[in-house]
Amino acid sequence: MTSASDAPDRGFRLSQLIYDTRYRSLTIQVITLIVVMGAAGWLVDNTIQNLRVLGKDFNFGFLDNRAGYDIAQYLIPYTNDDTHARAMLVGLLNTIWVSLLGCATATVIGIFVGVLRLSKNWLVARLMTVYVETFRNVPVLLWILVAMAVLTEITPAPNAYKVNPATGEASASMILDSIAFTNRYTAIPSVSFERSLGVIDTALAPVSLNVLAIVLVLAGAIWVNRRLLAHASAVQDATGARPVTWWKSLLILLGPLALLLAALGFQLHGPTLKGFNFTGGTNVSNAFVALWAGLSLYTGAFIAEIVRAGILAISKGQTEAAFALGLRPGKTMRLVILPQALRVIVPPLISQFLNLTKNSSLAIAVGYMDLRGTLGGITLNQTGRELEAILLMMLIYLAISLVISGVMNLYNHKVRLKER
Amino acid sequence: MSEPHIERPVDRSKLQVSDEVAIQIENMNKWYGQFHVLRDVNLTVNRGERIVIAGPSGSGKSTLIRCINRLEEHQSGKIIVDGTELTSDLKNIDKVRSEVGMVFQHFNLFPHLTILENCTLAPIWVRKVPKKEAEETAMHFLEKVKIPEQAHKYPGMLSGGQQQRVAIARSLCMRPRIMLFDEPTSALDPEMIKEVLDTMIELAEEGMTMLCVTHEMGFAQAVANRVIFMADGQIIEQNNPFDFFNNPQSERTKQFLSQILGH
Amino acid sequence: MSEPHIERPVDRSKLQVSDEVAIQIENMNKWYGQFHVLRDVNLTVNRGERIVIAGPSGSGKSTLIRCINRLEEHQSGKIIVDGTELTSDLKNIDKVRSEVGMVFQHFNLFPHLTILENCTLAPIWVRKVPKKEAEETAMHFLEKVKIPEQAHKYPGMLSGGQQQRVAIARSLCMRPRIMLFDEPTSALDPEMIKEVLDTMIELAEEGMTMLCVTHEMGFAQAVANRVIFMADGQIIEQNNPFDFFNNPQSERTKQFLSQILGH
Amino acid sequence: TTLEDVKARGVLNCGVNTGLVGFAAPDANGNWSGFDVALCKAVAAAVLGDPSKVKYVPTTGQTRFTALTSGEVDMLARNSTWTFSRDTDLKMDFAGVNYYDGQGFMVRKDSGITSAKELDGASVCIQTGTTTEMNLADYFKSNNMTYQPIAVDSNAEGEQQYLAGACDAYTTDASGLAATRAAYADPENHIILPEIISKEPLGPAVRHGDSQWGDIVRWTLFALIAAEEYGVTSANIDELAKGTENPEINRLLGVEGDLGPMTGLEKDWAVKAIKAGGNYGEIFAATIGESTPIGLARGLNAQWTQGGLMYAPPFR
Amino acid sequence: MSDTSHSAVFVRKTMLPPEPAPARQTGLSKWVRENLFSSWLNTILTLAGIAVIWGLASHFYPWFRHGVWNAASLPECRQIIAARWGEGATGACWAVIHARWTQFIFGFYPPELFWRPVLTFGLMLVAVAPVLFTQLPRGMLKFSVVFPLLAIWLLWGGSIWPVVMIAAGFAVGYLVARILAHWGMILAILGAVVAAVLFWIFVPGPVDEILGRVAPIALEPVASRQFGGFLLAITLGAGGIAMSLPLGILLALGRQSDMFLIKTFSVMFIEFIRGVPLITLLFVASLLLNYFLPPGTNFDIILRVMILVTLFSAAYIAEVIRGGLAALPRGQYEAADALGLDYWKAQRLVILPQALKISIPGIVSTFIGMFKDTTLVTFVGLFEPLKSIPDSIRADISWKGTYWEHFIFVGAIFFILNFSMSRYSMYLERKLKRDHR
Ligand SMILES: Nc1ncnc2c1ncn2[C@@H]1O[C@H](COP(=O)(O)OP(=O)(O)OP(=O)(O)O)[C@@H](O)[C@H]1O
Ligand SMILES: Nc1ncnc2c1ncn2[C@@H]1O[C@H](COP(=O)(O)OP(=O)(O)OP(=O)(O)O)[C@@H](O)[C@H]1O
Ligand SMILES: [Mg+2]
Ligand SMILES: [Mg+2]
Repeated sequence: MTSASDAPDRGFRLSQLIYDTRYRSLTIQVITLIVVMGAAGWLVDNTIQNLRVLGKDFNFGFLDNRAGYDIAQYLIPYTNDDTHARAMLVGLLNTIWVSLLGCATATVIGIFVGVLRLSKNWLVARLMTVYVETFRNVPVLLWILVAMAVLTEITPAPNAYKVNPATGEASASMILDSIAFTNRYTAIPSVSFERSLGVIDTALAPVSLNVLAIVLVLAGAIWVNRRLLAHASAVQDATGARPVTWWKSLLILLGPLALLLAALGFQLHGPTLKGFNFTGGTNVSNAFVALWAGLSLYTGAFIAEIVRAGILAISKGQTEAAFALGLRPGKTMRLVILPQALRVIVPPLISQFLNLTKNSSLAIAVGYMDLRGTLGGITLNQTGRELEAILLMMLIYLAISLVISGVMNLYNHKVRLKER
Repeated sequence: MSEPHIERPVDRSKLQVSDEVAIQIENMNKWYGQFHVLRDVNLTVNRGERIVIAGPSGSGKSTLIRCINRLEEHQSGKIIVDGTELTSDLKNIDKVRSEVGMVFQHFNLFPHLTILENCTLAPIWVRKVPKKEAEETAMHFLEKVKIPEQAHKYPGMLSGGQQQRVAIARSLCMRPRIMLFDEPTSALDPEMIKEVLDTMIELAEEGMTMLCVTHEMGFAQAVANRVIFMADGQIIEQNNPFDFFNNPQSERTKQFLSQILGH
Repeated sequence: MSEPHIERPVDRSKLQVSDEVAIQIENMNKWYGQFHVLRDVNLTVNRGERIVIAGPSGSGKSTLIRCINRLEEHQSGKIIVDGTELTSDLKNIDKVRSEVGMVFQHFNLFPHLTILENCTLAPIWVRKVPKKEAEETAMHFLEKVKIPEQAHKYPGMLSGGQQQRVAIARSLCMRPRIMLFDEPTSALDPEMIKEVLDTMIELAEEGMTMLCVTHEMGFAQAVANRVIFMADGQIIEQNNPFDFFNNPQSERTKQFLSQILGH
Repeated sequence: TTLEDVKARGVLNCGVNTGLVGFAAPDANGNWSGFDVALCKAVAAAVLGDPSKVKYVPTTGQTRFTALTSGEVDMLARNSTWTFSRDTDLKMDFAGVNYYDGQGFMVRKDSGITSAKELDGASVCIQTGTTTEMNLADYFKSNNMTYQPIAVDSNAEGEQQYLAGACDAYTTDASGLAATRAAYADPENHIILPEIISKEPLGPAVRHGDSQWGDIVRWTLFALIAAEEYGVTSANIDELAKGTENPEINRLLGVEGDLGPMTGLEKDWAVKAIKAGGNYGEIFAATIGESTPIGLARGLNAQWTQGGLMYAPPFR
Repeated sequence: MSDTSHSAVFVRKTMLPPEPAPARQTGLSKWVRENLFSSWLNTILTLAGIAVIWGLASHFYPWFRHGVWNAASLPECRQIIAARWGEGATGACWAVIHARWTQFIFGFYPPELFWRPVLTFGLMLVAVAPVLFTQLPRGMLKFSVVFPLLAIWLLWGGSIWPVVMIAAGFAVGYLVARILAHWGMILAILGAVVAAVLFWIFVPGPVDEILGRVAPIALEPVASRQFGGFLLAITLGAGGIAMSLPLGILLALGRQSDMFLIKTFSVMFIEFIRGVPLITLLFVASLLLNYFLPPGTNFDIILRVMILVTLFSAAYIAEVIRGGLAALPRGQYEAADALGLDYWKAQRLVILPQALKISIPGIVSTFIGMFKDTTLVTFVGLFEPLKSIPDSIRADISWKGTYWEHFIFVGAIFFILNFSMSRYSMYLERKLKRDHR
């Protein structure tokens, strides 16, 4: 078999580099590679020269130095004696934490509003439209600042909870004696255990075995519950009638947990006012709440649109076909509409999650110490290592984004509609 | 312009009509807002009848048959299906819907479920049939519409004609006593129309009560025992197919037939 | 099932074939990945020949003619068009494409340009013809396909048949010596097929070398001087139309003809 | 060199705060004024002969040092604390101190607090990215107290939070506290605690490595300070520039000697600098002094002759 | 045959006229019943909705009603409110907006030159119109092409000649491309870029000077630092989008390319930019760009921010355009190939015109996003309208303590601009859907 392409064997001519489809793309790619490499080399060379002129070096050693500053909210133990690296980690965890909570809340808001926008109730549908349009068309930074301003302006200072000796009353009172909104934080009860199973020290943070035990029991309960549901489906397959399971599920999910908690001596500590502030409970700072609320409300408006579009994308014919088969509206929703709408909704939803995560870098506007506030803020400022700090910060954000979009691609691949 | 899609000889002797009343519609009226779509419709359908509904676009044909399984609500008059009157009572609606199957112009198969799952969904969740049994029934009807080998594919992988046959099978799996068809062939390519009509003819031969909105006049002549002509939301004329086509009474009917048959 | 779309008597005396070779294909093979679409195809087309290619769906007809202007690349063998061999050399490809016009099933007009602009685009940018001249040529060919009055409309405003005729005119504006047609009428409504076929017949009468994939057997009988039957990527049979239709040699051909002619 | 650049450009790029009452703030027309701004004007007058030839580059706590090291600004007159690491590691040179500050606390009077030592467990508002953050951490640590930092992004933010009661105390440089307090509708309800927990010498900074330019900025500042010491004011300077009995004044004003040309400036550079906004005392009084709404006392910033720290080396 | 015997023959003799729907089918009462109280759940929702509206209104309305428009400072506002509405009444102090609105809009742009940005944005509407409304004469597109340079000159002022030189550079590049096009497009593009760059390096310096002397056409120069408020936001947003279009198109084509390296680089660039928050890129502009450029290079912060904003929006625009490219049927590419058009000609004459048209709604949405995101430049010390301007106004002792007024004013402007743009893009999307049927 002779190949058509190498039949006219007239040797290689230079013009083939441009005029021969086989070499042409190679030529172009080589040129591109040279240009890109050249540009990259130029940038790196400039950087090296600039560093030399400034007498600086490129060195991540500063991460091991003492940070020296305090962070108001930390998920792993942290003091100002820890290193910049740990401060960065605290910031990163704060970023992830507010993003996770933000995504969850935004999704709830989005589904709620998106469904209500389709409601037959004229007033409610209009209200939701107003919400969506207002939030979508104004910068998220404004919403974060507004949330912060609202929190600081309308809530009382902690000492308002103090009993005024003159009147014998406090001007503010705690909700259920356990939650106090103040203009600096929301004080909520914290938990503790009378008996401890011990603590494992890991490099990152000490992990209480109690927590581990609770997680294990919960995981186990969820697994058993899934078995129960699978069994219910099996029974349905076999007999046609689906056994009632909700009370069993409830029992399985809550029973063992309650027992474990009782055994460990679970206690709630309400916050109490001591001196300037509430102690004994957990104080959730307003900066966090404002950022969380601003991001959730803003992103929620986008998600509402996505949800609405997703539901509208399922043609009316699907509902009618299900009705005509005798399915009730509830089952129609669960068996026909939702599974299809999800395919439409999830990809843009995930990209909203991505946006929310990126927008969480606005935390600095309200003084919440996230990755940008620690590594890209105070650390950068105190050490003067802007090149290292910013590159590192970009890499971390990039990694987070890639993980999220990777998950999205997996999901898309799984649920893609099979077509011809 | 209707091409002769019906080739298979129809054994008219098999087509029996009983005296039992399947559907009774009395003085039924329906409005969309201020628009009077159905005006004083009266219609009695006996068990085993095959009725073809024809008429110009917008005359209310679809609306009429959609009222019969309450996809649309009527505002006055009575609709009694198999002895159950359609009111806003949910139980009655459920009852009627489980007796009446419906096939749509655009198939409306559930694209996220396989053909088999499409067919077993309603039996399992509405009729509470064990899965195994539901699947057997489904395969039975898929064989009947001649596509058992597609059972594990998704609707998107099938041709239009195949999809419409699946839609028919899906309805049949609920073992309805009455079938409604709303232009089942008008979204199909010519080659595929035939296979769907064949399936419908078979159904007719088995004695299924059928109401069919269609422009396939060949089908009407071969299978229907009554043709109903609607215009402006009213039944203008009804007659047996022979007389309907060869000896139409009203002006509107004549005009319509001349258009549609290309005379 | 071919309806008699050809009404106009074709003056066969006008249809001349010269001895000059227009296209020569030797032992050509093509694969899509692991799939062997074209197997050892040999074909010589003389200038002025009108060749109809028929065959079941998926037999590689489209692939074959798309190889001729290098919309697809072949992997072995030779294709020589008007003395230029198709290799990966861009200059040769450009040369061949400027000699060969192609008309697609779905017209592929450029919707953002007017009819006239569609026709002048390639002459102006590829042949570097002055705009004025290009427009004159374009009007000439638009008159030929009988739609000069549509010159300033956009493709979306035209019927399918008109669009296909514009597509033909657009190809002609490049003054090709060979025209390839890939099922030019199969996306058209029956009424429009005729007008497109008429245009093609005229072209044939003017001595254009044509390769045409089509299922219009009336056209093949009236115009073609050779019919090629393909199956499974191979040329199974080729003959003059009379013998091809009345006296097919291979089993595959007979079977195909019986299906398509509805015997 | 920087001097050549500035002269060629005809305008001085001066890095200032994005907005700090009394020190640097734009008015409705975008004209900048304030204590730091006056220094920019004096340098511009000394170098270019025209105090209005300044381009003010507002910088944030994050961007200020980079703006300087990258050459975006020629000098930084933005209440930045002179510290060891900034002077060495960050490749800048501090050219002197124009304001001796220290970090303090402001609390509401009704809180009953009279000393910073009573702040154990308090919430403290603090601007991020500043040295104050470190000082605060150190102070509470060394006094064995705890606190809750409430980070704010800008002074405006901090004031709002403090006013709304989101923090028990607001900490920043004492000058800032005074300015902030002065602007309140009810200044008498807020007190500044007596403890000053840090030394905050604020001063102009220039790029490391160009000592000529550093000298110019340094000695312009000293000229302003010396002018006050010798009683040279914008009112009498024209008179004095004709020549006086005092050789020190004569050297300062270029009547005698060649001090200006030694750094590449005109002979009368100091005259122009002083005329731009008056001597140090006049600038202080006009921008942040006791007669302004900010009402800062001279305190440490008084002349050494008056018991303060302002001490210009001899002009000779 | 029992078959036909049963069917009753029926022929209608008189047609029934349409009748009005029964009373409970019409009128206000029906509307209220169906839209507000159709079920108990709906009733609850309606009541909750009314409660929310009432709660908000009763809370905020007095504040708005007590608003003061004319005062010299916040304390004066407070006095006026107290005098008019009684001690303890709260009210908005709109006086701050009244006094400083020019700063919100123009930043520190010299007041006597306000006509220039106003004119620029008036002209911008003219320039954008033919792109957005296809009914308009195509000739107007010529102005759209010239407009960016005109805008630069009007906004920043100075001599007109440097701007003319920039334009001349483009013209030279274009000419070279035309000449070299004969030998292939790659060569043409390379040649054009080289020619333009050489032109810009060597010609403008001396020529500017001579022309400046011969024909001194100049506007009073305005420094970038004086830009602020919405002027800055719109300049950054619109400039970023306009400059990112060519880059975005190239990236989109690169991502669609079947050449491995080109595709990889495009994907890497796009994913990198989209993967990091804009704020980190702004940091790069303000802190790192100086490291990446040759020592001693130093230019305007607005320009630096603009470069990064351009790169940022290019990645997003590329994705939008990629969608447009993907929406085109393969037949368009094949037809162009069959007619003998080469890759670049096919792209320019056939593919891109269509793909760009489909992409316009997406581009408008990207612009809205960009426009909102320009507020982030506050973190690099630029005077954007949302945070920096209010902060600087609050640094004035008279206006210390005003918060909500700024938020509401700035938010309202953002809302009005973005809302109308998003409506427009929705309209366009619907229209395109109709056209493409
Ligand atoms: N949901 C609705 N709201 C308002 N009017 C409607 C609605 N559905 C249908 N109509 C109107 O009611 C009339 C009858 O519609 P219907 O679909 O029953 O006609 P049809 O006879 O089935 O026509 P076709 O042959 O086109 O399907 C039409 O004029 C239609 O416009
Ligand atoms: N791009 C491609 N990649 C892989 N396989 C292809 C591709 N294009 C066509 N094929 C396969 O090659 C075979 C021949 O295709 P071709 O389009 O040439 O057939 P055809 O004879 O024109 O059929 P039809 O009458 O349906 O147009 C078919 O089996 C088809 O599935
Ligand atoms: Mg209908
Ligand atoms: Mg084909």
